[in-house]
Amino acid sequence: MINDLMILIFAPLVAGILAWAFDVRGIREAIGFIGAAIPVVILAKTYQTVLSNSINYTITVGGFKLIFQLTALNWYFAAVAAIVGIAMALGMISTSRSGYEWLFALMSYTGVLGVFLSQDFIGFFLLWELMTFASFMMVLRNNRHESLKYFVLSVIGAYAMMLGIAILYAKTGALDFATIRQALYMDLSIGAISKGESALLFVLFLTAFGVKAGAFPLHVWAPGAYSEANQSYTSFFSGALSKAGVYGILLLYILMGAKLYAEFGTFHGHLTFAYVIAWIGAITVVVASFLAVLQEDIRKLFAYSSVGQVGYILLAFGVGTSLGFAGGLFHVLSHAVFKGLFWLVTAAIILQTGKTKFKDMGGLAEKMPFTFAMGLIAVLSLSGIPPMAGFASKWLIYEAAIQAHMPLVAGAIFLGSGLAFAYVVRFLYAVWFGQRPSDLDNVKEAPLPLLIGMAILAIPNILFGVAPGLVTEYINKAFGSEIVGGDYFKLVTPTGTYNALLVTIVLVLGLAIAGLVFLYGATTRKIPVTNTYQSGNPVIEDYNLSIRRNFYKPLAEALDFWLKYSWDRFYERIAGIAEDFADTLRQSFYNGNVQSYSWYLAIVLLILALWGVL
Amino acid sequence: MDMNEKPKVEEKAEEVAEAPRLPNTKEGRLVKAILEKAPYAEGSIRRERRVEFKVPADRIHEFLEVASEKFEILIQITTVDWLKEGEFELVYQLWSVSESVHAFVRTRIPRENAEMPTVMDIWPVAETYEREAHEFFGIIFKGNPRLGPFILEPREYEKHPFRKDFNMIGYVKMIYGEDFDRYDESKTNYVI
Amino acid sequence: MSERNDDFITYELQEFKLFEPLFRWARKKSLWIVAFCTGCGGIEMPPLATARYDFERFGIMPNPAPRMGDLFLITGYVTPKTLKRIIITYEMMQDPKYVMIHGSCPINGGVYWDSYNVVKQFDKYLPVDVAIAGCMPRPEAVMDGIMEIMRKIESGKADGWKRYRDNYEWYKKNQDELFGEGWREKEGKRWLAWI
Amino acid sequence: MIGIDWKIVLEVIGMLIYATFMGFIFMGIERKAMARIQRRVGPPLYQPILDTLKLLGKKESVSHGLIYDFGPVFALGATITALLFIPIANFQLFSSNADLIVVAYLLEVPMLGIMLGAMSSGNPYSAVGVQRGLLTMVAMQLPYGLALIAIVQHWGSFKLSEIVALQSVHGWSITVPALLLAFIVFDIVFQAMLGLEPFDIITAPAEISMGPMLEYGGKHAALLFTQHAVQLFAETAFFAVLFLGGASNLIELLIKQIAVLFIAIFVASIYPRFTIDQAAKFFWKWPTIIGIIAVLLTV
Amino acid sequence: MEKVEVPRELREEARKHDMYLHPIDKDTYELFFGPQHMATENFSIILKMDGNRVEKAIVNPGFLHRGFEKLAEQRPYFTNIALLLRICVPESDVPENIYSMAVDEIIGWEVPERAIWIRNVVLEMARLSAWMFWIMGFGNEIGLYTPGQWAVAYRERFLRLFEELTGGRVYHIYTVPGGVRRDIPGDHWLRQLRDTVEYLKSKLKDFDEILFDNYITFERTEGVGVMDRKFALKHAVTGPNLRATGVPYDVRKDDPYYLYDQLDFEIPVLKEGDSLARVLVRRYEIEQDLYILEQLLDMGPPSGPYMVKDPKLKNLPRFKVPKGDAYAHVESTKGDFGAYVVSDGTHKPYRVHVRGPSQSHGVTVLEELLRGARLADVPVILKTLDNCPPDIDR
Repeated sequence: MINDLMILIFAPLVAGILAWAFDVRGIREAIGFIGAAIPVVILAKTYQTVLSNSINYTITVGGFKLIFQLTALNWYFAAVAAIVGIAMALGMISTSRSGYEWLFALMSYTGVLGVFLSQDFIGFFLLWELMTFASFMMVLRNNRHESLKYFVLSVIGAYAMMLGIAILYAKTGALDFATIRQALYMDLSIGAISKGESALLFVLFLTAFGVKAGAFPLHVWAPGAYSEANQSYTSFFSGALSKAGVYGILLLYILMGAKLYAEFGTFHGHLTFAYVIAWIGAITVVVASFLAVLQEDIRKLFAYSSVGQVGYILLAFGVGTSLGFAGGLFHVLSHAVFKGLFWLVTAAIILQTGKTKFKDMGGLAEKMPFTFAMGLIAVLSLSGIPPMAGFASKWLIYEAAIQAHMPLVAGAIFLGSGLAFAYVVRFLYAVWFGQRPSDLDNVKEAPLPLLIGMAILAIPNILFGVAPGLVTEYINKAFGSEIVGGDYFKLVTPTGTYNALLVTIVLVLGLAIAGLVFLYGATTRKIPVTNTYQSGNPVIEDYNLSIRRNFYKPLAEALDFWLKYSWDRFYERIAGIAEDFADTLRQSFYNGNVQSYSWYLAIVLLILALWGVL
Repeated sequence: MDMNEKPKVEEKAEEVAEAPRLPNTKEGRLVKAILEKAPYAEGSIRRERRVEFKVPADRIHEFLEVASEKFEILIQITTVDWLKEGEFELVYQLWSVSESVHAFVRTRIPRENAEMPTVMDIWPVAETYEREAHEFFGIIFKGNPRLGPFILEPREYEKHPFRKDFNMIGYVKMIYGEDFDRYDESKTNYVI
Repeated sequence: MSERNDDFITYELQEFKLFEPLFRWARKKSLWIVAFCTGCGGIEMPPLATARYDFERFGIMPNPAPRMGDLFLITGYVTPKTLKRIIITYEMMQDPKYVMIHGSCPINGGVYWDSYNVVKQFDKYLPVDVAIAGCMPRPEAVMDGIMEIMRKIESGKADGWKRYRDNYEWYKKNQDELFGEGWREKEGKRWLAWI
Repeated sequence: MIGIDWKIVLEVIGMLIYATFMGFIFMGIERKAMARIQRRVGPPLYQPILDTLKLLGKKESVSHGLIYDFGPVFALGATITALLFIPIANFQLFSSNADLIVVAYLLEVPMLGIMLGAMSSGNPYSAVGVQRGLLTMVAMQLPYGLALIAIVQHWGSFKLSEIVALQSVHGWSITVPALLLAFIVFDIVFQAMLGLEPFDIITAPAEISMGPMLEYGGKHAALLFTQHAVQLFAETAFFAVLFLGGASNLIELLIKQIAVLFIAIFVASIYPRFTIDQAAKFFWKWPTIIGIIAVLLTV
Repeated sequence: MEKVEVPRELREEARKHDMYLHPIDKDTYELFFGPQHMATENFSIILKMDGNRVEKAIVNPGFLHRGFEKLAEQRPYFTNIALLLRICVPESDVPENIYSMAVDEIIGWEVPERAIWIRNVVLEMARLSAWMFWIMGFGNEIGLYTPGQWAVAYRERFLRLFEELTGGRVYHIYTVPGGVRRDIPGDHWLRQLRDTVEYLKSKLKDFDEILFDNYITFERTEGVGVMDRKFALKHAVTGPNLRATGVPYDVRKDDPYYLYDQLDFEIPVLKEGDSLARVLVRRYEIEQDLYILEQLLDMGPPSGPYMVKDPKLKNLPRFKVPKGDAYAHVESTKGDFGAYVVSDGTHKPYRVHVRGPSQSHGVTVLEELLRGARLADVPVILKTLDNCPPDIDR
């Protein structure tokens, strides 16, 4: 048993090092894939066990005792990471070009698993940093500027976390979660930690985890970093790695929930600190979704979309009810599978066409039908079309938000789902439909491993969509209470129901009826794009008949005021502050202090980051 | 209705004598003012609110630039194909909003390789009129970038159909076939 | 779906056996006009659609989309430039489709019988189901023409679309004679230099 | 799940036929009422049925590919699904198995179907229509969501059947001041859902010649017309269920549906069309403000 | 798909020969707007679009070209009336009148007073029926169908009066050189005309409520397609479009013909120059036209003949016109509509050149105004300019 956890966490790392060492095409792919597959096997094996009792593993490294534990909750996160991880490995078989990528991709895999499984802050922090470092290296390979932006924000997050851990250690004298939790609980009556200190702790940890999750004011690294890594890796980066931040927020609840509640009380019937998280989530959803709609680059679009979807999870956790947690956890899974799928599809498109901008693509559905089908599943799931995993989780979040009487937050979800609809359709239109540029005539279907990877991610989208009970049942068991009722196919909350199977059956029925009507009509004949309504004018293929750029320009025009506000005004203000900062820091810069130099660099880069992206 | 119409051919001879005796009306003052700036032109008054200038073809741009100070609107550019004389007559029709006077500015150019400077820089609308005149008569307006098939299809455009030597009936027969039910060539006037 | 039917000449038309009478009745009562007014006659379309004549009583409705259209009203003289567009739009419409020519001009050139830019005999280029004489035909006359076309649809005599498919070679020859071979590409390319 | 409940099967079939038929009649009413406002006689009420039959009876059919065929089929299928989850008068059908959020989503799904087909045709006009359709959806989503949230918060249930039951006890939703505001918001959004002026931006015949519908002809268009009919029925029924207290029998429901429809027709006949950015700004201004007031009143 | 810059000279050379240049800009897309389109009808614009904004518009007219001016050279003077009126379909009396006025001027005929009065009434009726048509067009473009339907139904009243007066519904062939073709049918016709004017006057407020005073109409037209005074004059914009930019130029006032110098009416002028101003100017002109017609009816038809007495009129097909040329223009609803007639002394005109108002504002002005407009503004701009394709094509 002890070995299992060890292998689970470190197998990918070892495989990565081996793959890097034997940098031979074929061998490194095989090793890497095996490394990524091992955690899946182990997690599958432990499924029955974790529900009843947790699996522990402790090692002592340099005087510190590192505790790893596989609990029901951890298992869930680890399983999500593992599904995406194996899909990533399959994707990377097709897209990776060197052992370097395998090394760091698998290293971050280890980091993510370690973060999920750690039960003390030492291991948590070390593996967190390992994960950050590995993903940074992945971005660095493609784009130095974006990687630095990511690095700076991660460093800020890490500093915040380290500070938070230090304060906690000072106050409680412990680093393992169980003790800290107990100590903080005890502190409710003792009151050793003041209100200000708890607020500081909350803000520090929120910053640390918010950076990783890409929550609203700290999301600026995400679009660049997501879009500049190897796209197969991004499926893991966005699908699993960002979940570390979400997991952190959950951890915040577990460790400090009671303390924070005691200190800050409630606001209109909501936990005050949770309310903050909910609003951060809601703003993230709206802002990131709006920005996603306006993107012109396929990678940027999904990057912003990832940020927005993680916002949903934060929002759900912020609701603070058990239903909210269930919805959030479900969305962790569905986001991982549909967004991982999206990134693999993107990887396939970029691999086969070499283009990333929407204006260079179009009409690929005929050339890459399987990839298109996978993309369509992801689209349906993301936009929340009923019998899909994306809908089930969103449904739970809706129910949770409205039941908790957070109407405006729920309104943000409504807006976000409309926007999600808009940006996925833009993706569909620009990439798959419309007129095909003549230089894409020779595009072929994506390679087989990538397709298998997509299929691995597509199946859960449908499976957990038709049978959402599979997930909610596990969550019920993990929490030890009946949060969401119903059976495998039916979700029942105190106020609403959703029978996914019935919806599926009725939908199939409806499609069958419609299909019969369709079949009764005349048989179709296929016509080219030039034979369409052009007000009667004859056209040839040389005209550009697809909207390739500025598809949502009217929206940009309607949002004119806001876009201007966030770009210009914000930049000017920051620039003013930056100048002052630069002046004061220049003196310390010349005194040769490396510490201040790095701070200076960090702040300048942060400013650059905020300027460039927000 | 004034009856100031004169046969075109004789006009040239009479205009010179007419120029000095401009009446002291709105129109007279206007013509005088313009003629002072453009002595190469000949000006006359046809009737109330109708004046007329005759300008040599090579100075037309210069003249219209002068005239554009008083005449804000270029109403149209009419081309008349005087086949017998072998000349195109270009009539720039101007309208003065401030004075409420209409002016014909006439000029003649030879029919073969007819070329004129464009007046697009004075009145941008001339682009359209010149395109039209080019299309139907084949006059080339130098400096107009959009000359070419405009209203017509390229095939008709090449024929410049409004020229007097364009044989319309023959062309129609060639293109659409001969089976007209109402055409009899022996008749001089035909029913429409 | 099926790749073999890729042009409308070789395309096999669907035969509805059982419901054909029902469809025929529906076709008769629901004629959608392709919104393409080709000439002066277009001015009588709004009166036809409004209070005094109101052709919507008979299910007639102008529709901008040619794919859904049934009735192509050639409302006046046709210039070659327009005829190209008419042919393209007509071929875009789906069978069964009907053409009604409106006024003297498409019949024999009308007032413009000697004009170099007006097509003299429209039925050389596209099949015609009903022709209304007059310049311009009064709305009553147009309504009568529409009634005639309804009668023809009911009795199955409105078969212009069938004739077009059967005699496509002849129609195509006439069209090519008027416009020159490869006119579609040529016309299509015309604007490339400008945009 | 194994044993088939024949009663419900019959009810489903009956409801589908009834809804399709009544949906067509609603479309006919729409055209007829418009004609009467315009001082015309107008087409017979059953005219849309004839139109659809005619389109289905086209002997030729063109396609731009598989997705082009799939789009309308998917749209109709999804609309039928949505219909069956709405409690229609005394026929509860599957409404106990799905709640308001599910139905609200299902009512939006057909849009995706239409858009899929329209996009795959590659026509720029259709693409502009798609763009406008989605932006309209984005724009109306916020007030729409707020109106629904107000309903749910006031009645404390997501279940449509329960909302109907509560209304029969406590009076219609619109008698509650907060929900009256929500009703106003929903009615504005409804105009956009039905694609009527001032929000018929998607089809806009004079601008983009029917937009997404442009490339459809023959049986594809017939499917979309049927879809529109069913959707019209479903949406008016949804409206009646949410705000007008549902109905105990089909006649009552019909009266309420037609009442709702007439409001839409009257508004449509006296307002021109917004442009898409104006519509977005409009939706995010007054309807949103009223919606926020409504939800805050119901907290 | 990088955009490769083609040298300017090469591009111009290519355009001259309709050559095909490669590659074209792939960022923008092409929208072929018309002729088979609800908004344009017989007119085509090729729009180069960026998102929903027009980057460049190229007007492609010529779908209605019949070579009127050439045909008119082939036909006798009186026969030409039946031909030329087909230039402007919604307002077919205008070409009749300008042609007749020009021929009158060449011959030097004094047209009888009664004929002048009738011509004036006919012109104003034509204006009103054209306004009604325009209301329909404009309503349809912005998606408001109700007032258009009403307006076209009201127009039928005028058409009926026309029919009784002239025998034709749309094409009247009524005004001929030297007078008019027929006399007024009788007093009942005048009574009916007065009734119609009164009726329309009472209905005008319906249009105000529903169309001209509608919040969304204002939203749609305000600030759309703005042109200033200088631009308008340079581009020879006339009629309501010019008056919407602040230039009070109206042929009826500035170059009065018929009875207009004896009538009391105002020229509405607004100075914003956007679509809204153009719409409102037209709205006020409807009112003024009703007022003019009322005054004319108050004046009553003068007694006397309705046609000049000239022995030459016995043989109409061989009717010869002395040498000379004349330009006549009237104010149509679209603007300054003029004809230039040159006679060489035979029975056929030597040259007839018609100036349609859309000729100037339908090509260059349209192209300029469309640049940067939203796609939804294209029909609005088209219709507020009141672009009439046959004016351009002829």
